[in-house]
Amino acid sequence: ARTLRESGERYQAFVRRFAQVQEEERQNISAELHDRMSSHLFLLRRGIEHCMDGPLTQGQLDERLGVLSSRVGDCTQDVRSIMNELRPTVLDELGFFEAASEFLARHAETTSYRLVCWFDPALKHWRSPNDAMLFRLLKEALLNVQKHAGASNVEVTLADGATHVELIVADDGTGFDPHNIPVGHYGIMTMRERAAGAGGELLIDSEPGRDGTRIRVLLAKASS
Amino acid sequence: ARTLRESGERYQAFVRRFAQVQEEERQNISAELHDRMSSHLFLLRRGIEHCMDGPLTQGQLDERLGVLSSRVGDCTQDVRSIMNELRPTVLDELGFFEAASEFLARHAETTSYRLVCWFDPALKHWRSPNDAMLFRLLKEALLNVQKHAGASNVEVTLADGATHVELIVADDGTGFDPHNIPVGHYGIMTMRERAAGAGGELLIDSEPGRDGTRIRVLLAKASS
Amino acid sequence: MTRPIGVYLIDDHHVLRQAIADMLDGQDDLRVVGQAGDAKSGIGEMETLLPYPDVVVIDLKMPGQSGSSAIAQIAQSHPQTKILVFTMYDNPAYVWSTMNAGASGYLLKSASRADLLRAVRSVAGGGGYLQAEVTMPL
Ligand SMILES: Nc1ncnc2c1ncn2[C@@H]1O[C@H](COP(=O)(O)OP(=O)(O)OP(=O)(O)O)[C@@H](O)[C@H]1O
Ligand SMILES: Nc1ncnc2c1ncn2[C@@H]1O[C@H](COP(=O)(O)OP(=O)(O)OP(=O)(O)O)[C@@H](O)[C@H]1O
Ligand SMILES: [K+]
Ligand SMILES: [Mg+2]
Ligand SMILES: [Mg+2]
Ligand SMILES: [Mg+2]
Repeated sequence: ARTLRESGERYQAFVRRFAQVQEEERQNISAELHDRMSSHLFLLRRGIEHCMDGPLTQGQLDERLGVLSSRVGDCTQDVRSIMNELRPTVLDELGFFEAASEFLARHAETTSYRLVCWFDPALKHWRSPNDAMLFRLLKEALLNVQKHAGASNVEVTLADGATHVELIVADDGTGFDPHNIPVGHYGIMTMRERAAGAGGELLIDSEPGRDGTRIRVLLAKASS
Repeated sequence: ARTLRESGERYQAFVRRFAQVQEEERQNISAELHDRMSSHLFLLRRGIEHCMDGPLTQGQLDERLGVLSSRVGDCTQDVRSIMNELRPTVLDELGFFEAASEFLARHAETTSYRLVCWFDPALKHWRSPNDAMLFRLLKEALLNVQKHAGASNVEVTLADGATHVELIVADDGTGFDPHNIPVGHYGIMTMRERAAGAGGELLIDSEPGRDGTRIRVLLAKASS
Repeated sequence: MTRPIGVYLIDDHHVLRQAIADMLDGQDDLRVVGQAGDAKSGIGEMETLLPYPDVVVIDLKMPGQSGSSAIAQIAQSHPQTKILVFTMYDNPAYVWSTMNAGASGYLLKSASRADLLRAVRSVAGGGGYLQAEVTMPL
């Protein structure tokens, strides 16, 4: 059993880690913005100056303006993808089903493992106040797979029960002992608390060296 | 004394609140990006097309290119200001003293209270690994003043001691009981933990209905 | 000459809206009959217009009522009117949901002027409009 003192320390450690994670996230977003946007904007500026380097023939001018125009297009693409990374608006407007489908389709193109998804079509129009929570759990579960599992196959399932919805992320990687997570690791703990905060539950089936890991999130359909 | 159970609940509440704050922050940044950039990018594209609406005299062309160029400038400004919100670059480059001075100068223009700052010039070149922490504490303290104090005068001081640096945010507002903060309020608690995490300390002088509030952060000069 | 196509603009960004208005008004066959910065006041003002606009160009992300719900509302009460979505978002899910709600065209804000004019004319003539960039990833 945990002593009050241990519990207090665990709490403090989390608060500190929270501040750190938040700071890192801000730094990352800022760096991302900088890396992608600064160069676009700089090159746009240069491109405009290039058009001022007259006198140019109409052909030359049109060519340079064409380059400028396609750079604006690239820039727009990048703004879009940064917005999407931050918070898919689809999530707010159309819910978890659509946002997750779209995310997974894109995600599948960049992973080393084979990704199979099965979302029960009956849930296409299911909306819940916990859409965002579920989406973050999905992303965190997949991040863990990428970081730790060394998996070849991953299956993501959204199943429709009578009263509950179940999201499952299953991999065929190394597995681990969910009852023995070393201190200083907060991903799973946060997932568990988030699920609980939404009146749901996080369940983990995994053993070290066995057949992979299954992360399951159970959430009441008409949830609070 | 706090029971283990209470402590556990306090902890859970924090984790949940953390998730919520993080989500809101992401949503805000994404919305900010959308609102500022979508119109810039559209108008840039329009501006380029306007230059293609030839044949133009050199004078006409130069004028249109000039408009385009100043739009790229506005766009760059906006990206910068979003990055700055996220993570003041001055903070990384020049440290707390400069970043805070700059922030306070801007802040003073928008507040209902009179803001006076006194930063010991001896600290101008003081750099610490906790610059970012200190900056966040300052912002949170001022946010609390704005939200709760109803103050007419606020003083921000950065004082140089032999071994410690002291940041003070003092207001002449309503005051409050720092030993009796209702549950569900995390600002001061987070400030306290952040300061402690950096090996420093947060001290609060305040009483309800008396002469305002002084928030002090003590930080070792050569801190870890 | 036939009556020009009446276009109504709904977008929360004033400068951008004005730029679109100027662009469309410069065309002989198009006329901007009004504009609004949010869906609710746009829908309200359009009800006072005679004739009702032929084409509504509408943004998705605006304060207050979302573009998608406005589309459904306009499409239901004025099935003759064509709706063209004009947005920053290229998510395929938006394309399908807005088309389902009753939009006839979907255009990105990175589109060229030629694309915008083509899209307005196409939906006004009873056709659809989908940009090549907006494609399903699946
Ligand atoms: N899908 C998985 N396959 C194998 N091991 C896993 C998997 N998910 C988690 N683990 C193990 O459980 C540990 C705890 O995971 P958790 O997400 O809590 O922390 P973390 O990923 O190490 O760090 P962070 O706090 O950044 O999330 C991991 O360090 C890893 O050893
Ligand atoms: N400068 C101040 N003047 C008067 N009251 C204050 C001041 N700072 C804090 N308080 C009081 O202390 C309480 C706790 O502040 P704290 O920052 O922890 O939470 P909060 O600002 O209410 O919410 P949040 O969790 O978003 O910060 C406030 O609700 C307010 O009553
Ligand atoms: K006209
Ligand atoms: Mg993790
Ligand atoms: Mg506060
Ligand atoms: Mg908008």
